[in-house]
Amino acid sequence: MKIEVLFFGVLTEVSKVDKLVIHDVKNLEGLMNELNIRYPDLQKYTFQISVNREIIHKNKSFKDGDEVAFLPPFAGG
Amino acid sequence: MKIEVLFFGVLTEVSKVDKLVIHDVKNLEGLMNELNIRYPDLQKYTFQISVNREIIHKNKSFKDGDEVAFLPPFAGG
Amino acid sequence: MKTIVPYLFHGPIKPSEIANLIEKYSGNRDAGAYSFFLGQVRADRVGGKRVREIVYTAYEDMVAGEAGRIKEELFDIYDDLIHLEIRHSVGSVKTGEISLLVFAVSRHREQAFKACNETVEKVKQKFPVWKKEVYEDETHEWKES
Amino acid sequence: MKTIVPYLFHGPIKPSEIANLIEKYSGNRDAGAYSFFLGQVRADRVGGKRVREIVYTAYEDMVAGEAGRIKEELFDIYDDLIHLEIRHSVGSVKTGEISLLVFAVSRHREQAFKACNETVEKVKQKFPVWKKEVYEDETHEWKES
Repeated sequence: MKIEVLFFGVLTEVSKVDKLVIHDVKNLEGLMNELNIRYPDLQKYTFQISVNREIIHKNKSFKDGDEVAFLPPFAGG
Repeated sequence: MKIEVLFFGVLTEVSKVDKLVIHDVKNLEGLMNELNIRYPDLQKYTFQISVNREIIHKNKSFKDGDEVAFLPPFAGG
Repeated sequence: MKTIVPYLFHGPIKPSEIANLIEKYSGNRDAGAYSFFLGQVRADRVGGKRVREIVYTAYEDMVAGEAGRIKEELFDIYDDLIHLEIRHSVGSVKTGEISLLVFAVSRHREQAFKACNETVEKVKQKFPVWKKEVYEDETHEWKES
Repeated sequence: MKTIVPYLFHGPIKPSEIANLIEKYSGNRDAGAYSFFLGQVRADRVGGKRVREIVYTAYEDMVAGEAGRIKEELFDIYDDLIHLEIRHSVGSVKTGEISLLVFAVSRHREQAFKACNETVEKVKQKFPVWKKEVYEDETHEWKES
């Protein structure tokens, strides 16, 4: 099982990439553990998380091919 | 002494003219008496009156060269 | 387009003039927000008759005074306002053509919106302008706002 | 101007496109009111540095969904609404250039105003778009709305 992880805005300066493919994480909690190891600075930022373009507010199990995105506060206009 | 009288909107269909010069009326009351004789239909309409482009709400004495206008409800836009 | 007083123009307002206005004011790099309102003549049906055009007349000298007062009032209230433009047609404007343009420019969006909105309301209340709706059968009717 | 999703466009929004929009919708003779909002990049000073441009990025697939939802909501509320257009820039937009256009058409003015105003607020809240302010000295900062 693999998921796609997307970073936007200022978070791309933390991750140094726009997109990441991650294998074998079961849920959001697992993904956060993994990312906090890779990018300890991530915790300094404010962001929301979407799964398949819907913002989620609690832990969530992933299925193969899910698209998870890290969204800093929106700044359109 | 003479004053200019202007008609606008639907009132031009009552007066049949846009502009009228009237001599020797002292004040608004005198003018209204004069116009009600000339145009008896005038009383059927709603309008405001301006003197020198300021709307007035009560009787007013005229001075030579005053511009008196009869203004149906505004309908801009 | 012939100017009568700075706020009144003969015939319909053209879309290209609107683009010109934006180009003109976008030179101002402090401007952050533009709010536009355009009023267009609708092909309404009135008692089975269809509107063909509206013929506007105005008390031109009085319009200038009222427009000046509206602008003064709004620049007093909205300190963020950079520019306020009011253009109204006189003469014939056909259905599908524009007869009123209000354009407000400010640094931030809130005041551009409010100034534009309030100006449109004030123009409708205070501009000594009259409209004669002309129908396809050549009859007409004087309308209130 | 390349379309990415129907709501996102590369680079600044041109004044001529605004005139095109008006010409396109004035074909609709039921339309009586147009309300436009345009957002422009200001040459703000931030701590002694002057803004040169804003570089916008967007979560493109998500924008399409959010824009669709905004339109659905507003057409539900405003039954007089005829058309609602939302255009946002992605990529570089320099000071004095336009990055956001909202355009509402309705029969009467009240709903055009309200729909335009509310759409601008919703775009700012809901569009997954980010802006990087780039200063004249080449440094940059990510801004919140």
